[in-house]
Formats: sequence, structure tokens, C-alpha cells
Amino acid sequence: MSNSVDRRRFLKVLGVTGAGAAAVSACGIGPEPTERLIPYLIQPEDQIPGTATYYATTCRECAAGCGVRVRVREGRAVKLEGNPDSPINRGRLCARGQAALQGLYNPDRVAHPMVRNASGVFEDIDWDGAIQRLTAKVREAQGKGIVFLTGAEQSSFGDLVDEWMRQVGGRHLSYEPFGFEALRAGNRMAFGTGTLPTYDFANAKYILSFGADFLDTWLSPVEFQNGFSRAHAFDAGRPASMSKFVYVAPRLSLTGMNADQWIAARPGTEGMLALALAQVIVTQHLARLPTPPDASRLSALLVGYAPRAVAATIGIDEAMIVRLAREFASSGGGLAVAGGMATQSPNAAQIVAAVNILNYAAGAVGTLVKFGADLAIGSTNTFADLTALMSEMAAGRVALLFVHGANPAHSVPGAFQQALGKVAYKVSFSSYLDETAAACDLILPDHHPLEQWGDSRPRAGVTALQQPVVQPVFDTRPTGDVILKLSGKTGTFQDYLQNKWRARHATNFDQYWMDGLSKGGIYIEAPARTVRLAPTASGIRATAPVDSTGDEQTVVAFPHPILHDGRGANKPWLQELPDPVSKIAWHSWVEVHPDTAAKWGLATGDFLLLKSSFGAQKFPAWITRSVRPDVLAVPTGQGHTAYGRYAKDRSANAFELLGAQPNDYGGRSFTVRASATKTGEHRKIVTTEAGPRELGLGTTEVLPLARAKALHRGDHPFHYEETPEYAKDAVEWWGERQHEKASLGNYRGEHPRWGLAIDLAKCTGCGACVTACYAENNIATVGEELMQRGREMAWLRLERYWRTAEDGGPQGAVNQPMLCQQCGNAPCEPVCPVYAAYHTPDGLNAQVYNRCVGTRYCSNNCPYKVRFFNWHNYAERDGQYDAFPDPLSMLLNPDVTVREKGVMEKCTFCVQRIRGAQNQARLENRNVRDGDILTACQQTCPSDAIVFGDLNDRNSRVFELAGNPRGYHVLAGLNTKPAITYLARVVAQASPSRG
Amino acid sequence: MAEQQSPPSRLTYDYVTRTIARTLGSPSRGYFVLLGAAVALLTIGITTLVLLIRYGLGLAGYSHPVYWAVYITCFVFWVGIAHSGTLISAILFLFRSGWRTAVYRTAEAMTVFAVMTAGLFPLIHIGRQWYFYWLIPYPNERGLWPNFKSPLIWDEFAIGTYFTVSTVFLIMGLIPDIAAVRDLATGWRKKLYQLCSVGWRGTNEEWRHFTRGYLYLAALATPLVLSVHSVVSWDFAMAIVPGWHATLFAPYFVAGAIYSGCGMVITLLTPIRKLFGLEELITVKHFENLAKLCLLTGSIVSFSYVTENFVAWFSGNPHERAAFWYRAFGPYWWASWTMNICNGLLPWLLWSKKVRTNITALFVISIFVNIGMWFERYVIIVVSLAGEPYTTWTNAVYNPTWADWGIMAGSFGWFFMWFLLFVKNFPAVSISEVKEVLAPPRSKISRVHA
Amino acid sequence: MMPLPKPLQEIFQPPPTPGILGVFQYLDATLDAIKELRAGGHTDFTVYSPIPRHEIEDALGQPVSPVRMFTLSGGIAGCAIGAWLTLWMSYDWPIVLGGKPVGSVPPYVVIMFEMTILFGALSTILGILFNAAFAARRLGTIQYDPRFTNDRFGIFVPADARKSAAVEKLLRDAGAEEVRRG
Amino acid sequence: MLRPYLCPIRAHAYILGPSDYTEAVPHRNRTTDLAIRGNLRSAAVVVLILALPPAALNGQQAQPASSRYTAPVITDTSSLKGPRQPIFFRHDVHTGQDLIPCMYCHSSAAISSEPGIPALQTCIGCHQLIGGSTPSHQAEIKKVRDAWRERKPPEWIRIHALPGFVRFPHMRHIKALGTHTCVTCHGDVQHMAQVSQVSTLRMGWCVRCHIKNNVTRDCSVCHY
Repeated sequence: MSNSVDRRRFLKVLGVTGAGAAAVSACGIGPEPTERLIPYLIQPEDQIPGTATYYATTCRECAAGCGVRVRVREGRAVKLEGNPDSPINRGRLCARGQAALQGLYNPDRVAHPMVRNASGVFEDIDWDGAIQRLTAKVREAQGKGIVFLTGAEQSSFGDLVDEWMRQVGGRHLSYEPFGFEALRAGNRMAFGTGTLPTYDFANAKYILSFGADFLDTWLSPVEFQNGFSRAHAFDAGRPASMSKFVYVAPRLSLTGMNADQWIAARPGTEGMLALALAQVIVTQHLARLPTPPDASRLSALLVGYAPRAVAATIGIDEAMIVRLAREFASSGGGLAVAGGMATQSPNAAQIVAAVNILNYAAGAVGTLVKFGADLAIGSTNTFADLTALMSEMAAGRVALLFVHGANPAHSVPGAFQQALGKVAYKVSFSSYLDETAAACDLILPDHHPLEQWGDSRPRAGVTALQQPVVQPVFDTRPTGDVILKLSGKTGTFQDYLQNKWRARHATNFDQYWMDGLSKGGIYIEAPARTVRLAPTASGIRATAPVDSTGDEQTVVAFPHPILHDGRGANKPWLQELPDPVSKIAWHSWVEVHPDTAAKWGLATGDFLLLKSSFGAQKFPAWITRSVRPDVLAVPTGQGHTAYGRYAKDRSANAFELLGAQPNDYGGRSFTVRASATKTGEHRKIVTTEAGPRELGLGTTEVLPLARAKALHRGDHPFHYEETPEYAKDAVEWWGERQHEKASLGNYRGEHPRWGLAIDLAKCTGCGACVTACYAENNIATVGEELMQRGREMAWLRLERYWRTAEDGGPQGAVNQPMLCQQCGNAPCEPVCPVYAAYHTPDGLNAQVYNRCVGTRYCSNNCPYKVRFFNWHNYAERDGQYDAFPDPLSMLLNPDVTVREKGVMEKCTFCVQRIRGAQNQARLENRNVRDGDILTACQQTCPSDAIVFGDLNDRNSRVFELAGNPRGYHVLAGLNTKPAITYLARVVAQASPSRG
Repeated sequence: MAEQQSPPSRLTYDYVTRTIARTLGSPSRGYFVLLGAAVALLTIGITTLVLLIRYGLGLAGYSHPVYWAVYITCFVFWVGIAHSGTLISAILFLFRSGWRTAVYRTAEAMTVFAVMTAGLFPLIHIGRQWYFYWLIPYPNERGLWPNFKSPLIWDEFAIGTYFTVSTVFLIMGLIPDIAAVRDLATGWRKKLYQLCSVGWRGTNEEWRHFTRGYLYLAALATPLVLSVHSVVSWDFAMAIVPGWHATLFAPYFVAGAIYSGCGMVITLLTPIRKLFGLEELITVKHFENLAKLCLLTGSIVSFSYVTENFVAWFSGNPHERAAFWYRAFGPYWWASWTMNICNGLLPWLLWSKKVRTNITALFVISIFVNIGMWFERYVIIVVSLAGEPYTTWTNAVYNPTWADWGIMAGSFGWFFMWFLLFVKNFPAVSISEVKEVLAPPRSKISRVHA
Repeated sequence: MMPLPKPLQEIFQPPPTPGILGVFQYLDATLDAIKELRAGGHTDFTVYSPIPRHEIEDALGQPVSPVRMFTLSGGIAGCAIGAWLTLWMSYDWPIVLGGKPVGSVPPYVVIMFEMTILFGALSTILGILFNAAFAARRLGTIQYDPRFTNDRFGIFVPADARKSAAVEKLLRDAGAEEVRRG
Repeated sequence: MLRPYLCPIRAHAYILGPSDYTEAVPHRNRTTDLAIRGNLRSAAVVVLILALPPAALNGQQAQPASSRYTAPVITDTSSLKGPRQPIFFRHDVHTGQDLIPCMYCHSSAAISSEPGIPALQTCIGCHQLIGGSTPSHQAEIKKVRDAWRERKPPEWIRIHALPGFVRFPHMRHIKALGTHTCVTCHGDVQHMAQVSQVSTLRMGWCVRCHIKNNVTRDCSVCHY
């Protein structure tokens, strides 16, 4: 590979020559070389060998701009954790954020500048040469059209680009594949402002989502999920506990999966439904009517949307509409959101506008929908701008194109590629050889965000600061520096940034700066802006789309909750993390309703060729009831033709099916008409879901809301919780054993018993915990082929069990994180012949990797099946199964042993964190306090569903939760005495039916 | 005078000695073909093992949660095979059933080699084969001991003991016979036999201690043989996996073991009898008795099947029910029905004397018995794990790969190699004990005289 | 015979004993001879037979073999070792497993049982070898005929030149098909 | 081929400081909650520097101050045990003779799982002034100064290494036993002209000491 980094050099860059070599070669099979210890020249004041240092910076994986803390050990970034100071993610992080590290240490990064030579292949070039060359190009291109294409850049870097473009007479275009144009257009229609408001889910009493996947890909997922979990979680304490969530969309997404009710309205009629609801609210005076001018406007445009009139078109009965409207209005805090990608049909803007009307009628605007603190992504250029640029390029009116942080060649395949061909000179600042970069003439690799200075303004009032946390891994350069050089300015981008900030806050700047650095940014409450119905609002019409003609299907391309638009595709953690809904990993799929499948004689895994008027792609079918019968749904993100070993030539690219024309509101339609034909090919889909049904044998428990509210402390609603008669004396006997235990060897005296409480009512199944676990515990990714054979190593997996309604269709799902239960009576322990699995004094079910000989008896005897075996040496250097090819090995957590082939591994509640906290406490002559220890999964969980602590500490949070009447132990009937208490999922339905 | 007093049958002591000694004569080409085949299989096994150790057990078909599969299946299979040997030699010895004499040597040799084979599997199937010795309680620098609560350690002791005892039992029985062939042999063979016969001459003193000792060995081996497969069965019965966790397992496994063992004895004896022309010594009666043994144990096994399912249903335990439903009608229905037919129905053919006395039929049946018993273990181990009803989320369908078959083939090669070498170098039928059941030569003359 | 190392030499090939060897074809003849010999006051003669026969044992009227003592002691020792192994090793580094007691006897019974069998069997073998070898030693090297492991019985009577004639006659009368003097 | 390794990513892979490090302003900033830890450390160092005068040190040293140890002059280094380091650093001179406490250089041992090896800066701190008495000393000290000038730290050869699956938190042991007890594992370093490994560092060796001191033998304290 042209951009492969030769090891010696790369290690020099990292400065870990000796130790690195030792570490790395010890992974393989072979003699251990003599280690060399290279001291610092000057001891960095903030680095203590063997002790982690945390740096606050900003996650740039998506435009949400979450604050992160990077855990740095001996100069390596080993873990990302949410920054509690950030008002956006409040210390939480999603899977994509966790995986940013694999972007930093990605083996397929562009290691040094490259230029396309005469014969059209890339060859290395030194920075000075590259910059000279480029300066010349800029000079000659002036006036002939210079364009700088970036991703969403509401940042000083964006400003710099703007300035430079102004200087050279070019223009700056920012492009996001999912630009939420419909949302902006809808807002413009309704309120005359094209900005994106912030939504206060935390205080919503009733949430109505029209295809807005605010838990996975919509605007600011972590923030919204955090808020949602506060609003939707069941907490017997609160009066109006558990606000209801209704989801209206053609398919169930991760978000829809958590809804209490799913209304599979006909695609495109969501707007009608919204207006009908508004109509009911207004006509029945369910909410305080707005002041006169608006009131009249409202009633004017709502005429003709009486439920009776539209019910048929929407496809749900009138009573339902009325009921929804009543609930929505009477909840006294109804929030309706719309404008997700999956619903971005040609009339999406109308739908959003309609939903705005609904919010407005219900009085949510200004309270739950806050204008003023506008989201940055709202100010990116629209898809129309991009298509305009493409036509310019095609017409040869662009002489010089810079691409930074965007990969349109993948998200607009074909069209953009061709247009790109017409551009005289193309320069990419991409750090990866993605489709766009591969088509460029010059690649000046940018630092990874974790290596460079920067900032970002995800929303008004929030300025997140981004600082380098590690030495550059490769011979890359901050694009900011490059631009400054090109524009003839002096100083580095760091200076530029500081000047920018100084301009904002001159007095006592250093203090301000340090403050920003340590908090990860400057956070101030942006002033709210009240909006009123715009005159244009009266033009809002919700029209039903024309009925489908011919045998063409409606195909919905939805953003992959994990790979997003495909930028995550080269990160093995994300590839191996199964999609929360389909549980499919490593490849894309098409969701087909069983009825449709039956019609076509389709089985799961059969390939389906989708041919739209723009392109054709093959997808393996996933038969599911979570999609409308007349709709096929395909995820984006896969099907890269470049971008690296993990992404390249993997499955199909859903963007191929989509058109490159903007629709009337300047956005892109993600629903197309396409013909579907069975190709006859078949593949075994890579899914973690083997037994599709939870047999109702005490794994997941679900309570109807009424029942849950009636519960009191001390109730035991689940029969599995009661010790069966025949086990009574066994339990007493067990008590005696514990007594004996406390008098023996290590077990003498008082010890904590570590435990976990997981609230199924909060868990959304987003999968952040899984990736966090991979990151914290050096879990190997095994790849597609092995995962297909059930070899994945996820210590923590998410089991998704559908709840079926009376009609057999799914009504959301129960997501259950399944990890080692750390049983008090662990069945796995006594069967180990060598004591590799044993019980620690502090109640952990430890696994001593270096003692394990690999009989695998423990796993057979584990009823939860949470023990995983190293079938191959995933850490063998350059081995066939190497899961950590350089420099990925650099993110391995030094506190956790990397397991060799032939040993069993499992979750031990992040024992390394427990021991670390105990050591620290010992140093400070105190005991470990509740909350000192956060397991990786708990730390990252955006909905705060996981709580860790000492069950023997009567004041600990976990103790309190373990006593919750909703609490139960999985398979308690086996008398394994797990340390994990699950809190039953609560559903709004009267009779919870389990799938 | 000899002609008048020779016993009625042609079966004189001398005849017996010579017929059996003849089996040690220079081997035929067929023998070498068989031996070659065995060695070839063994080489396949060894190659596979080397690859397994280098690249990890992942080469085999394992998939979560099926963490035990073909290797453990083979382990139990071979241990089972091993059982009839000791049964015939020890238990029937205590019962003083004369017919055993002709067949017990073969059975016993089979036992020893089967245990040798079985013993390899636990070492092959562990993840870090090079640390197998950690299972042995030896004093070490770390001050660590193995965990005697683990059924695997029980296994280690049971199999180890069983191997040692059955080996010495075999060797003890061999000594007088080796002495016998020693006195006929010449050349290097003579030297070998001299060594092995530890100077046996058949004096009254030797016989006196020998017969006593042999009796006690038999008395020890009898409970041992019952214990060994019980312990093996506890590998499963001690676990909480539905389909494993049953008190029935010990007797069920022992019966199954003897059943499969007798099957294997028939499978081995039929060709040997032909090859070595031992029709006179190993008669149809012997086969019929073996068949009866098959019939008995086979019926016990099929009864156990019924009991298992009945209990699963009767217990009302949803997990148990789910497990057995999965077993019968899940993706592995073919395996479990093979098992039911081969072990449940087939033995019932043996009710008819016609079948019992028809050696070809018996041979065919015995083959199916072996297959059936292999599948029984496969079903118990693989299917119970694959369909583990506690967390159905992880259920998986397991498919063996070349690595699984490679090791299995190797085990057969290993077994047959030893067995073939044995029958060519040591009397495969006990000389002295066959004589014991013959009428000793008497002289009426001397009686008249007296 | 193959040359044996010194100690084995002493056990297996002690100096030859002078005496008379009678080869018999018939069992009853042999028995007659034994009776005669015992009547004649011979005690330390040796009977060869290809198979163990109770008639011979009865005729010789030998005591029960002491091998059983070996078996018993071996068994007891094995059981004790098994108990010590399991319990001591458990408490040497107490590790709690699955909420069970550190030294729990029921599972250890299995080990004890197996050890009982193992040591019992091994000491039995030792018993046989020891006794047989001891007997051989006591009697010294005596005449032997390969047919004894096939189809002939034999009696060897150690006798010096004086008695030999009488013994030889006795054997012949009893029906020895061949008598050797050596 | 069968040498099994649990792959250790060594917890002690020291990296070069970025070349643009200046003493005062760190170009990166710790998050607030971790400032404490940093202060602890610097505090520790300061204390130790103050503790430099011998009088204060007697308590810390194994031997009474009266019989002052003088490091021998070594002409033939080939006979010394242990690997030859790039710079012939004399522990016996520094700690044995000059009574510099271990914590002065290996400062993080008391607060972190890793003892750390001194940055070149630490050496230069003294050796800017101290040039060495004998020619051989001067030669070695010159190496230090050159290294500092060329910003190229020496690559020390590691002597005490544990397998990757073992955790040895130095601070716990020092907290429990005191700062002068390094010798219990590392041997009588203050009289070693060239440091070599004296204890086996094998599990049994650890365990025996743990039994002797009646502290935990729980596996998961060291293995995870």
C-alpha cells in the first residue's frame, strides 16, 4: 500500500522505539527482545508513568460537537470518555465517539503527503515540495474558480477557510450528506427562520416523532438520548413518570424501537397526521390558543384536515387520531419532532412545517422547541448548493478544488465522480484514502482532530475547544497551518485560534483560555428567540403522495445508526458493533416485511437487486416485521470502493440508489422508487441474533405502566425472583458457606460486593456501552468471516427482543444488555480444573487469563453465555487474525492484559478500574467512595441506564436500585445469585406481550 | 498309547497352543494394507493437531455457545468403547462365565488402546495444549494446585487409573501365554517374549499367586469400570445445561458404554476370526452371547432415552422441555433420530435367534451400533449446547470442519495401529484360559492301575 | 537365556539345583505322582502345568496366597493419599468457587475412590511378582521343559544322588512319559 | 513456536517529550479534576529535594550515617554483574555514597504503579555543575551532557521486567513498607556499581512475601 507506514519510522514518531518493539513483538510468537527504556528529555509536568492523564477536547465524529476527555497513558490516547462539563453530552458518549480512537490510530491513514504523478499513481512528496506546488496551483487558478469543500465547519477553521477563500477569490462550501434541509425549509415555512432549534426532550411529557431518529442519527443523538431517558424512564418517585413516546414512520429505527407505540403511517402522509392532530387540538380547544393573528392563521390552514377526512389516506382510523391528539395536548408538555432522513420524501418540508404547526398549536414552541440556541449543522450548505457546484465542476468552471472532511464521492457516487473528473486540479486534506481523496491529484493529510488544535460551535452559546492530546502518529500537518502558509500568513493555526479567542475575550485572556481548555470549551446559555407563525405558514399544505404505480417499491435509504453516512466504515469497532435494530454487522441489508417476502418467495439472506432510475445495488434481505409491507429499507454507510481495509468492497452502497437532484426545498430525497428483483444469490447474514425469540423464561421482564406504578418497596412481581421451595435449605446452606468463607484466607473480614443495576426502562439499545467495553478491555474484533461463525468477543452484548402487539406486528423492543452477572454461586467457577475462574473476596467472578488452559467448561456451564474464547491469536503481530495492526495496537489499554489464543475471557466489571480506584484510595488514606468507580459501560451510557457500586454499602446508589421492586435477577430460578439487578422494562400498554 | 486316550474333540491343548500361536506368524499383505491405512489416518490426525496448536482451535467448527463438540464427542465415544473390555474380562470372570475366555483378550486389548485414544482428546481439545500439565497436582514454584471440585480433574484421575489398571490387567493375563509362545518362538521374537514373560514357567507357586492376584485385580477392575464412565457422565451431569443435568446419567452412560463396547468387540472379532481362522475357538456361541449383552445394554439405553424425555416433560421445567423439544425437532433432528434408530430400534432385531447367530448380520448391526453411539454423544454434547434454552439469543448451529474430522480420523488411526500391532505380536486369544475350559487329558489306564 | 543384570540374575537365575524332572502327559497321572511324593515325604518339589488346575492345588494342599494382603494395604494407602491430596491442597491456598465450601468432601470421594483402586491394583501386581519371584529364588534354578507351557505337566523333585533312583522309579510308576535326571 | 505469550502492552513505554516542551507552560492542560494528582506528584518531588541534606536523609537510609560508605573506584567493568548500560551510571555512587534517596529520581514510585526513570533534565540538574572527580567519571558525565545537548536521551536497558499479565503497583508497596524498602526487591542497589536483578520476580517469590506479611493472596490483585 502506498500509504502504509514502515514500522521503524512510525515508532520513532511515537518515540516508543524500544518498549514499543518489546510490547508489540511480545504479541506475536517468538522470543522477547531486551527492552529499552527511553527517558524523557524533560519530564512533562502532567505525565506520570503508569498513571493516566485526561485531556478535555471535542469529538469531531459528527456535527453534534460533544465534549470528550481523552485518557492518555505514556503519550498514547487509550480511551475517550464524555466530558461532564459539556452541556451537550453531559459526560456521555456514543459508539461513534468511542471509536474516534480508531480513526486516530487507523492503519489505513495517509502517512505523508502524496501527489499523483504523470502515470496517475500516487507517490510520496515532502511537505515543502507539496506546499510550493500548491502555491503555484493557487496562483494560476485565481479567477478560474477555486472552491474549498468542507464538512460542517462552524469553527475557527471554517472562518480561516472563509478568509482564505475571500483572499484568493474562491468560495467555501460546507457539505453534510445528511443536511436536514427539510427541517430548515419546514421551519422557514412555519416560522420564517431557516435555523435548527434545540429540542428539550428532558422536559417533554409526551413525545411524538415523525420519523425523526433523535436517538441514533438526528441532529445531536447523545444529547437527545440523555434527555429522552430522563423523560421516558420510569421512576416511581416522579408523579407523571414515563412520558409516552409515539413513533410515526414507515420503519422502526433504533429510535422507533424504543417507542411505546408505532404508527406505520403511509410514507409521506405524516404531515397530514400532524395537521389532523393540530386540527383536533385547535377545534376542541385542548390547548391555550395563541394570540389572535396566529389563531386565525391556524384555524385557516387547518380547515380540511379533520380526522375523518384524512384518516383513510393516512391509513389509520379516526379514533386513533383523536386519541393521539387528546393525549398529546393533555400531557401538558407534548413535543413533536420531524425531519428524519428515513422520512425525507419529496414533500418532507411540508411534513416538517405541519409538525411545526402541531407544536405551535400545542404550545411546545418556545418551551420545548427553543429557537435561539441554533444548531450548527443548520448553517451548512444545502444539497442544492452541492449539486450547483457539481454542475459548475462538470462545466469546467472550477479550476481548483479543495476537499476537507467530506467524502461526496461516496455519498453522491457517480455524479460527483464525473464532475470531479472535469476539475483541473483537486487537492484533498483527507487523512484517509477515501473515494474523494483517491480521485484527487494532491493529498495533504490533515492531523486527526485528537492531534491538533481547533474548536467548534455545535450550537449558539457553546464553543467547544479542541486540543492535541497525543503526538502526531504520522507525518501529517494541520490543514490550518497549511492554509496559513499558503495564504502567506505567519504563525501556526494555534496562534490563529488563540487570536480568535482573544478577540472574543481580551481581558484576562490566559485565565479564560486555561478555563476553556480544562472545561473543554466555553459554555453559555444562548438567549432564546421567540418565533411566531410566519405569513408563509398559511401556505402549508399536507398532500398525500401519489399512489405507487407498477411493481416498483418505495425504497427508504436511512442513515446507519453506527456507520452514519459511511465515515465510520473503516473502524473495526463500528463494523463489528451490530446494528441496534437488525443486529447485523459488517454488511448492509434490505429490510423486507414477511408478507412481501412471502409474495416473492424470499428468505433472509437472499439477495435482492434494487434498481432505481439512478442506480442499482444488491442487498441481502433481512425479513422483519419492523418495516411496512410496501416499503423496503436499506442502510447507508457500506459499499466503499476505497477508504481502507475494513471498509473497502464491503457490501453495497445505498447512496447509489439515490438521485443527485435536489428537491424543491433544496434537500435530497432519501426515499426513491425502485424495482426489486430476486437475484438467486444467497449469503449467511452476519448477525448476533441467533435465537430470535426470548422464550419468556425469566430473561427479560416487562411491566405494564399501571402495574409498575402500583408497586411498593419490597414487592416481588416476578415469580422467578422467589426462591423455589426446594431451594430453600440450599439457600440457608449457602448462607452458612458465606459465613465460613468470611473466616478463610483472603476472604477473611469485610469486603465490598461489587454489583451493577441496569434499568431496562432507560436502555435504548444504542450500543455505546458495547464499543466502550471494546475500547476499555482490549477486546479483539474478529472480522466478518469469523463473526459469521459466532466468534465475536463482545463481553457486553445487547439482546433485542421484540414486543409484539395484538396484530402480531412489533411494538418496540426490550433491549437487554447482557454481560457477566458476577454470580455469587457462579456455575462457571467450580468446573474450572485450574482455578482460572474463581470468586474474589470482593464478589467478582474473576478470570485469570494467564492461568486459563482453555477447557471451555466454564462457558458451557454459564447459563448467560457471557464467556468468550480466543479461538485464534488475535494479538499476534501481523498474524492472520491480527486484530490490532499497527498503529491500532497503540490504543490497547495498558492496564488490561491482551489475551492470547486459547484462553477464556469475560467481563469483570472493569476490574482494572476497581483496583486503580482502590490504589488511589489507599494512597489518600480513605476508603473507596460510591461513584469513585465507573465501569466503561456505565461511564458512556447516554441514557444513564447502568449504575455500578458496592452492594454491601447500604448508602450506595446500586444498593438502593437493587432494592427497587422492579428489580429482578436474570434466571434467578437457577439460584446463581447474580450481582447484576435488572430493572424491568415498563411499557405504556395494558398487557405487555412478549415476543 | 496316546491314540486311545486322546480326548474326543480335536481341541487338544496342543491344538489350541498351535492355532493361537499361528496368528503370530508372518503377516499377510492384507495386514500391511490395514496397518498402512491406520498409519495414514494417524498422520492426518497429527498434521491437524500441529495446525491446531499453531493457529488455534478456531480451525475447528466451534461457534459460540457450542464450546465442546466433536473432540469431546470422540473422547466419550472412545471411553465408552473401552468399557466392554473390562466388563468381559473382569466382571464375567467373577461370574465364572466360561465363554468369555475366547474373546476377552481381544476385548481387553481394545480397552487399553481405546483408553489410550480417549486420553488424548482432553489434551487436544484444550485451548493451550502446551499447559496440559497444569491439571496435574505437582508441586510447583507458584504454590498452586488443581481444583479437585472440577469434574475434569475427576476425569483425569478416573481415566488415568483406568488406563493403568486395565493395562496391568492385560499384561498379567498375557504372561502365561507369552511364556507359551516363547517356548515355540525363535529369533528376536523369542528374546522379546523371554523378556515379557518375566521367566514364567507355570510352576505351582506361580499359578498359586497368579490366580489369586488375578482374582483381586478383577475384583478391583469391576467397580472401576463402573466408576469411570459414571465420572465421565458427571462431566455433563454436574453442569446446569438442560439435557446434561440429570441424575440418570451415570447408569445411562455405563450401559451405553458397554453397549458400544460390545458393538466394537463384534466389529473387531469378526474380521480377526476370519483372518486368523479361529472359527474353532471363537464360535457362533460367543457371538450370540455378545449379541445378548448388546440386547440387554441396548434396551437399558433406549429405556434411558424414554426416561430422559419423560422426565423433561413431567418435570414441567420449561427449560428442560425446550431443550428436549429442540433436540428432537430442532435443526439437529437428523442427529437425534439417527441416535434413536441405531440405539433404540436396532438392538431389538437381536431378539431373534436367527439374527443373533448370523455373524454377517451381527457385524452390520455392530457397525450401526457404533455410529449410533457416536451420535448419542454428539447429540448430548453439541445439541444441548447449541439449543441452550436459558439465553436463546446466543443459540447457534454448529458445523464441524476439516479440523474436527482430521482429529477424529487420527484417533481411529491411532487406535487401529496399536490394535493391529498387538494382534500380530501377542496372542489375541488367551491360550491358557481357553485350555482351562477344555477337558484336561486323563489316562484311564493309570486310573485302572490306581 | 539373555544375560540379566546382577540383582535380577540372583532372583531369576540362581545356581542350579540337582534333581529329577518327570514329564507327564496326563493330569491324573500327575496328581497320582504328587500324592505319592507327598506320601514319600517330599515337600519342596515343583509342579509344572500349562494351566492352573484346582486338582493340583488341592493335591499340593498349599496355603492361600498372601497377595491379598498387598491388595488390602495398597487400597487403604491409596484412599488415604486421595483424602490428603484433595483436602490439604484445597486448604493450602483456599479459593472459594461457586459459593461452595473450600474443602467439600463429596466431590473428593471420587478422587479417593480412584486412588484406592489405583494403588490397590498396583500393589497387587507387586505382590504377585514379589511372591512368584521369591518362590523361584527359594527353589533355585531347576530343570524345565518348553512343553510345560503347551500340553505337558511336569514334576521336578530336588534330590541328591542317593535318593534320585527312588524318586525316578516313583515318577515312572505314576505314569511319567519321560524322566530326566540333572 | 509454542512459546505462549499473553500479549503485554507494557505499562511502561516511556515516550520522548515533544521537542517543543518548555519548562513553564504545558501546551496541553489537564482537566480540572486531575490537577490534584499532578500536584501530589510535584509536592512529592519538592519534599524530596528539600530532604537532600544528609542529616535529613539518615532516617531514609539503610545504614547509620556514621559509617559513611564510599563507592570503590572501578577500573575493570567487565567483571560486574548485570547488563552494560549506555552510560555507566553508578547507583552506588549516587545513593550509596552521596545518599541521594531513590525517590529523588524514581519519583513516581510513591504515587503511581510505575517507578519511572528520571528524565535527562533530572541528571543535568546536578551534572551541569558536577563534572566528576576521576577521568572515568568525567567521561561518563560527558556522555550525559552530550545527550542533553543533542536532545537524545540514552536508551537504558531494562533489568526488572514483569510479564505483561502481572500488575505491580509500586505505590501500594511503598505506601505500606516505606520509601526505603526498595532494597527488599531490587537488592542492595546502593552498593551496586552496576545494577543487576537479584530477586527472581517469579510468582512464588511474590506469594511467599505476601504470606509472610499476611496480606492478600487474591489472584485478581495482580492478574487482570
